[in-house]
Amino acid sequence: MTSSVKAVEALGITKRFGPTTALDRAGIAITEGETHALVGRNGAGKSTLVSILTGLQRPDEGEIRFGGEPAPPPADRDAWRQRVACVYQKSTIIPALTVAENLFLNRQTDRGAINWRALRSRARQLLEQYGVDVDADSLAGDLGVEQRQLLEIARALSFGARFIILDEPTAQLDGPAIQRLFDRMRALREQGVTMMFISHHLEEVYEICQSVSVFRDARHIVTARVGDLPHDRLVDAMTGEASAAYEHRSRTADTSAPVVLAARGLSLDGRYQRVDLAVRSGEIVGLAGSGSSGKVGLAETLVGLRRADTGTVTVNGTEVRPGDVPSALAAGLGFVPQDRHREGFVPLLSIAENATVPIAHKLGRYGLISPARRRERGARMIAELDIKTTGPDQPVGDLSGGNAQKVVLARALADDPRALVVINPTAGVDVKAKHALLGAVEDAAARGAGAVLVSDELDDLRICDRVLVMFHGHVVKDVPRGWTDTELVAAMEGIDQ
Amino acid sequence: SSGTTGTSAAPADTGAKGGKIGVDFPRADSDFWNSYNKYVPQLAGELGVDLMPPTNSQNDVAKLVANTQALLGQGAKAIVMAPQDTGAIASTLQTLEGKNIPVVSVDTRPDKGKVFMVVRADNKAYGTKACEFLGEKLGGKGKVVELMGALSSVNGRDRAEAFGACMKEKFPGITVFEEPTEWDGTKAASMLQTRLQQHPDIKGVYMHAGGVHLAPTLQVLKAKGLIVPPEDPKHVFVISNDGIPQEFEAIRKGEIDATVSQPADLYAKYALFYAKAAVDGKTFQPGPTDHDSTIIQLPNGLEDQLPAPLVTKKNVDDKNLWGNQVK
Amino acid sequence: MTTTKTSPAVAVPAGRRIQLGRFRDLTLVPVIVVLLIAGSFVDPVFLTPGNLINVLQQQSALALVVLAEALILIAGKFDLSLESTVGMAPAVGVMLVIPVASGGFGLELPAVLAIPLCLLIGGLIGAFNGFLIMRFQLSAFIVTLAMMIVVHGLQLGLTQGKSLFALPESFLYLGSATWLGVPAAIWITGVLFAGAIAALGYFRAGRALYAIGGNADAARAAGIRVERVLWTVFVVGGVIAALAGVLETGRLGGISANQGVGWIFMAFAAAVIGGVSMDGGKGTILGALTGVLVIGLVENILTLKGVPGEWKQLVYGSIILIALMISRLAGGKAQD
Amino acid sequence: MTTTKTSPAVAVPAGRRIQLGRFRDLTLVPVIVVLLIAGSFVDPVFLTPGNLINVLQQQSALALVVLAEALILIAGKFDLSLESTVGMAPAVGVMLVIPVASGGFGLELPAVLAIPLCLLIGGLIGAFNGFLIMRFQLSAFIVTLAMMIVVHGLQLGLTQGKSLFALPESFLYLGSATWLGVPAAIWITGVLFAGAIAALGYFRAGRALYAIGGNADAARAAGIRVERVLWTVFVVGGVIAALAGVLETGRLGGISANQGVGWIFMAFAAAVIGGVSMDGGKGTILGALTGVLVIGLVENILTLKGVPGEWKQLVYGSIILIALMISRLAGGKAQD
Ligand SMILES: Nc1ncnc2c1ncn2[C@@H]1O[C@H](COP(=O)(O)OP(=O)(O)OP(=O)(O)O)[C@@H](O)[C@H]1O
Ligand SMILES: Nc1ncnc2c1ncn2[C@@H]1O[C@H](COP(=O)(O)OP(=O)(O)OP(=O)(O)O)[C@@H](O)[C@H]1O
Ligand SMILES: O[C@H]1[C@H](O)[C@H](O)OC[C@H]1O
Ligand SMILES: [Mg+2]
Ligand SMILES: [Mg+2]
Repeated sequence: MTSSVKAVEALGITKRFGPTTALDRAGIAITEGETHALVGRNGAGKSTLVSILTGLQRPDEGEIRFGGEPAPPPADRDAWRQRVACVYQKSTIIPALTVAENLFLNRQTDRGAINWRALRSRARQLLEQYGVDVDADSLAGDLGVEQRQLLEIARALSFGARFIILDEPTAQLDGPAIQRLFDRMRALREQGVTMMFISHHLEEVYEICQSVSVFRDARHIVTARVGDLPHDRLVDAMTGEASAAYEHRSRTADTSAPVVLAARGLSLDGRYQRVDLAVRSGEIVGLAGSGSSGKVGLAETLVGLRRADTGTVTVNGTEVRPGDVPSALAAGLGFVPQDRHREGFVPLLSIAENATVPIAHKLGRYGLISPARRRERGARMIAELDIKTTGPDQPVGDLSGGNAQKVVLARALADDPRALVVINPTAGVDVKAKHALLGAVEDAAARGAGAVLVSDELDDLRICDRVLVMFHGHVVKDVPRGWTDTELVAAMEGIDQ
Repeated sequence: SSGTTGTSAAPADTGAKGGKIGVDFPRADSDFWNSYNKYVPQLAGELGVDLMPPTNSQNDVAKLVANTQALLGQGAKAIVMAPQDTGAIASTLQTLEGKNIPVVSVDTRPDKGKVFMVVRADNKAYGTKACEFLGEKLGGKGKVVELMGALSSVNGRDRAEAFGACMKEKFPGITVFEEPTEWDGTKAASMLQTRLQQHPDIKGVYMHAGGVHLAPTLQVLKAKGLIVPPEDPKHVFVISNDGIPQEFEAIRKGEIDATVSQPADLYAKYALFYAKAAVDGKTFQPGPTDHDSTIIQLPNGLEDQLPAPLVTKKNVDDKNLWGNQVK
Repeated sequence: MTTTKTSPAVAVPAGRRIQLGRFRDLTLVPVIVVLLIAGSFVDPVFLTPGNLINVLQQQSALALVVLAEALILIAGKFDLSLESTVGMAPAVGVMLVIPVASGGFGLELPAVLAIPLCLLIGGLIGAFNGFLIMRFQLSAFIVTLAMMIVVHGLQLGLTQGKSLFALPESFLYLGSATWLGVPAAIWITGVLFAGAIAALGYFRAGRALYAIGGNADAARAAGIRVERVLWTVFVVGGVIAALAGVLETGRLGGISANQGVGWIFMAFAAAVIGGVSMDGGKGTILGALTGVLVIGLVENILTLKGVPGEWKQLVYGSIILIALMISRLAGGKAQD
Repeated sequence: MTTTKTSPAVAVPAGRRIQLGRFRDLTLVPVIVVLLIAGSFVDPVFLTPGNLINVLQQQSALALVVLAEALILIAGKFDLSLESTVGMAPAVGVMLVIPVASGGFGLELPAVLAIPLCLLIGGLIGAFNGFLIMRFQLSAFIVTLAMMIVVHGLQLGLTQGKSLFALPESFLYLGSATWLGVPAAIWITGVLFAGAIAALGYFRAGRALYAIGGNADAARAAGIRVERVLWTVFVVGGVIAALAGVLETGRLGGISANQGVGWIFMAFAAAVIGGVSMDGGKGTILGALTGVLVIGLVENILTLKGVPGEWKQLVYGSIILIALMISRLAGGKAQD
């Protein structure tokens, strides 16, 4: 079904943002009907290419062609949208509007007054067609992450464009949701739709794509059929060096080590019930579960972001005040929140400052903070976690996703915590950064911290000494190291053997 | 032709039949007007006026219009107002005329629209008096600062125009610095301070409203060490306007030299008097009155120009001055 | 202003939020009912058609400024200069047609042009605001704050601070005419509100304001010409403010140097207690209208009751604060 | 006001941002230099120490309000009621100590308490604002707008609109004393600014304001007690505004019913042209100070030059607009 006609071509694209060159004479050519992966490390220029391919930005140099024809003029948005649909990396959902209106934004009607009833029923049809189970009438802002993502996908597909770009659509989805998405993508491909797919999960590339292009440092490195580019060579192309897959270290849990993080009888209505948990020094405990299992809610309670209805949390021997982050931090906790943009960092403040907030009191006396000591601490963290930046004074808002995530982890590790809680630490993070992040968690454990790792990714969970599986708000299983994927997934899906 | 007032202006016939009289106060944030606001209910009792609860338009002509409508709705038979903005009251006056509701305007003279009587003192005369006083004291030469009111107020403009015209004509040797203060003490203080810095030889100050300009002016002069007796060559002659008790106090202490007493009590008294007279169907003619004033003819009504005496150290203790009666 | 990012710890259950969101623009209705009942106790005149029509007429010009501000706020921007347009646009419009003797420029353009000129001037002010904000990427708040001073300063300078009362017939007509027993100003304001409610509820152009105010990037991605729409909104806002000035001028029979001064705070108060968000993307024109009504009724009741001037502001401010809290509690949502 | 969510499509180059970010708070320095040169041509008096000290003294009370507002803005909130505190706090403080005959309440508390009481009242107003905003999750803009009316209304009601002239010695002393040849007000303001610059640059508590204003949820997750800090900022803001009122009262020798009215716009203008963002988390106290200086110098030059009253506002507004654009062009960044 693949022909040699190019659905889309980008030729010699250069895009600069001031001194930063996001794309340097890079290009891509996607054959009609294929699903083409675009991979590269954080900041390689993938999303920049997306915004150029969808006409949101104009390249400084280079040319875009659709089906051999030159791209429409930048102002003609309608013409662009007939040629290319996109699920952007950043949410383009408008929270204050309903699901139905978000789906048909700026095309609620062809002319005249909007017929809301008709719009709602069109929306219902569309949602049904793509198997998205949300109420067309609810506010988009009230949807969960997966539902929002599905809404974006349904909207992108609904334009009937023959070329669709998906920029990291799986970063925030769990396993079953990803499978549902892939089912849809396969169906589309059967209808002859061309797709460009961006992900940091390379196994997904092999699962769903026919060919792949690799970008590195703003340049196009290689394009190949996926079969011709095995996993390790793909990673080499991305990183520019030979590298091995992440090897978790072997550790033997010390069952006599002190408990550094404990929960007793924790319940939060609608999220999780009667959870008991004990993490020992030097131990990494995974927390797994499918969507809405309550794992994130539980983890957020452990760190004080939420307040449980009943039960207690003990950090390092101190019973902390429920729902009070400062008291948990004071007792010796560090954590990485689920959504780095929302809770992870203050974009305008520097790397050094973001990473040292919890230890600000140690950077000077009488409430004073010594900028020199702060910068020095920041520089040390940058070196330890290999953060790609111009220096400790760079605002975190200017970093790429993976590097920003490292800053968040740096903040969690700043005070040499006894207990560590990390939630989805590798979401949207490239392979190399992922290794660094997981390595840092293992380092912390080696230094004697006890860690809870919440993740939707089985790969991440492999570093754990044991994995607690949650289902419908209950801890249903405690799986020791050495599990197989099917075993764990079965437990997560509530299939008991 | 010169005539006489239709009736005696004394509160003689208290056998009120008439009807309810609505009064709108222009503002609640000025010492001068607060005295007026106090006099109204007090004198209403003495004059036997059936006074409705007064409204307050807070310096806003739109509120004044709304208040007038409300007073009408509640059955007012005559309205006393003090439109600080004399242009934008025209249609309201027209409407009132259409409904045969007589209007007495206090302090200001509406530009357009029928009024039964304007109760006011001659603001141009204030400016002229101030000019003559300063001109004489300075011997026809030197520099003076004029702290003006707001450009949007007729009273401010009248005072400024008369002061300026008189200076030009009678004392061409005097330089006047006009400072628009928006009736605001902060602005007045800064401008006076800056001017004194620029021209340390300034010898006179004319304040358009003692209520807002007095304290800041004294503070600035004090800081510069310029509060000295008139015999001292450093003395700066200060003439104020309004006649509130604090101005009298300052005259007694020799801090300022004079003020024009704008009669808050008479404003209240004659406003009510004419409103009641109008309801009772009385009419008036231009000419001198029995209370030391003159009624003049306007295109849109009559104006009773009440006396506004110049107060200096000599007459500052006169019990008849309203500023000596308030507590 | 306040951040919308409510922490998960205090988030409201999704279900309830959806239900109540619907009625958010009507949270002031109970307040209005309470005011109507309270007013009828204060004075028997209160509930008469005559008095209520007066309230509407008195509020009509302010209501138009609220309408203009609500449109701009919903689109995520800000315009403080509207209040100066209310005075300056009619003043200059009139000065272009009246003779020098009455305070005109001496151009003496045909009198029928007075209102169109006035609206044109309002539109130009809006266009200039839009230009500065969009082209120079300046903050809307501070640009329009400076423009508020500049526009009013222009009026003061051109009129020398004097009031204008030699008005063209058309102004006076609009200020005094009644159509079917109801003042023309009420009809005009009513029609514009109805139009805006329809446009923002049922037309793409209107919905675009919500999209832009809610997430300008998303709106851009959806093909909305964000800059062009915003510019249009500023121009429309200026024109509506100028029309407010025409109605006010007609009602008062003259243009004082202070016409409109101080209105902007009231306009914001009305829009925000009516549910329009300062952060953009939220609120309705109907809600804003209820805000205007609350303010108008409060003023009317205080006047009828004869609250002494020196206490009036306190009572007035307190009632706004209480209305705010009622609308907060009834709306069930954190405000922005 | 304007949304911060810059899409990658419109964001500004990362590299240049860092470089210039350093100097962003000093973008008004060229404007100040131009004003100093222009002023020296307008009048030889301008550059004399005496005149410049006058400018500083005249601006000191406003500068304190700008300081208070800048702190609150950096923390991502808003306070319009500060201007009313400038009048109300000293008025009530004074009325608690002076006899009934001079306009007091009749309590006649010891006169030395006047200033502490005044500051206490300022703090209470701030605390009440903080309470309404944080506990009821109301919009800071609209709460403090209502409070601006309420607080000023309270002053009007309690004083019956009268000015207070019988001031305690301590007020007059602060208003007129000079220390080492420089007025006390300038010293006090200078020390507070220096303290705030240090606190916001080098102290945990100060840095917390930037974190909260930049992303309140992240600040909370990093262990900052967001609500407590914000509450403190409102209280501190109220106290500083009250102190501004004390200095202003001393300078003017009396408290008029309108003290402080209309200041808030100037305070915002100064803070924002000085680089403080209306969206929170951005700007410095030093920048805000340059904003105040620009405004003070413009006023001084216009007075020295003797610009006719009716054109003064226009010239003034235009200069603010131009300063805004210069600071925009020099800063190289979109403003919010
Ligand atoms: N608007 C912008 N202003 C300044 N720099 C930008 C802008 N957009 C992108 N960049 C920079 O351009 C480079 C490429 O960014 P881009 O978002 O395209 O990377 P990406 O490959 O999509 O990364 P990720 O995997 O983290 O999503 C980065 O260094 C980024 O910081
Ligand atoms: N802010 C919220 N308010 C109310 N309910 C919520 C909220 N966030 C999540 N929930 C619901 O609480 C339940 C548990 O959520 P939690 O986030 O703890 O689960 P999870 O396993 O992390 O799910 P996911 O992987 O989808 O994030 C789910 O039903 C979810 O929809
Ligand atoms: O009209 C003015 C009045 O005559 C008095 O001088 O106070 C200020 C103004 O209200
Ligand atoms: Mg990307
Ligand atoms: Mg989750």
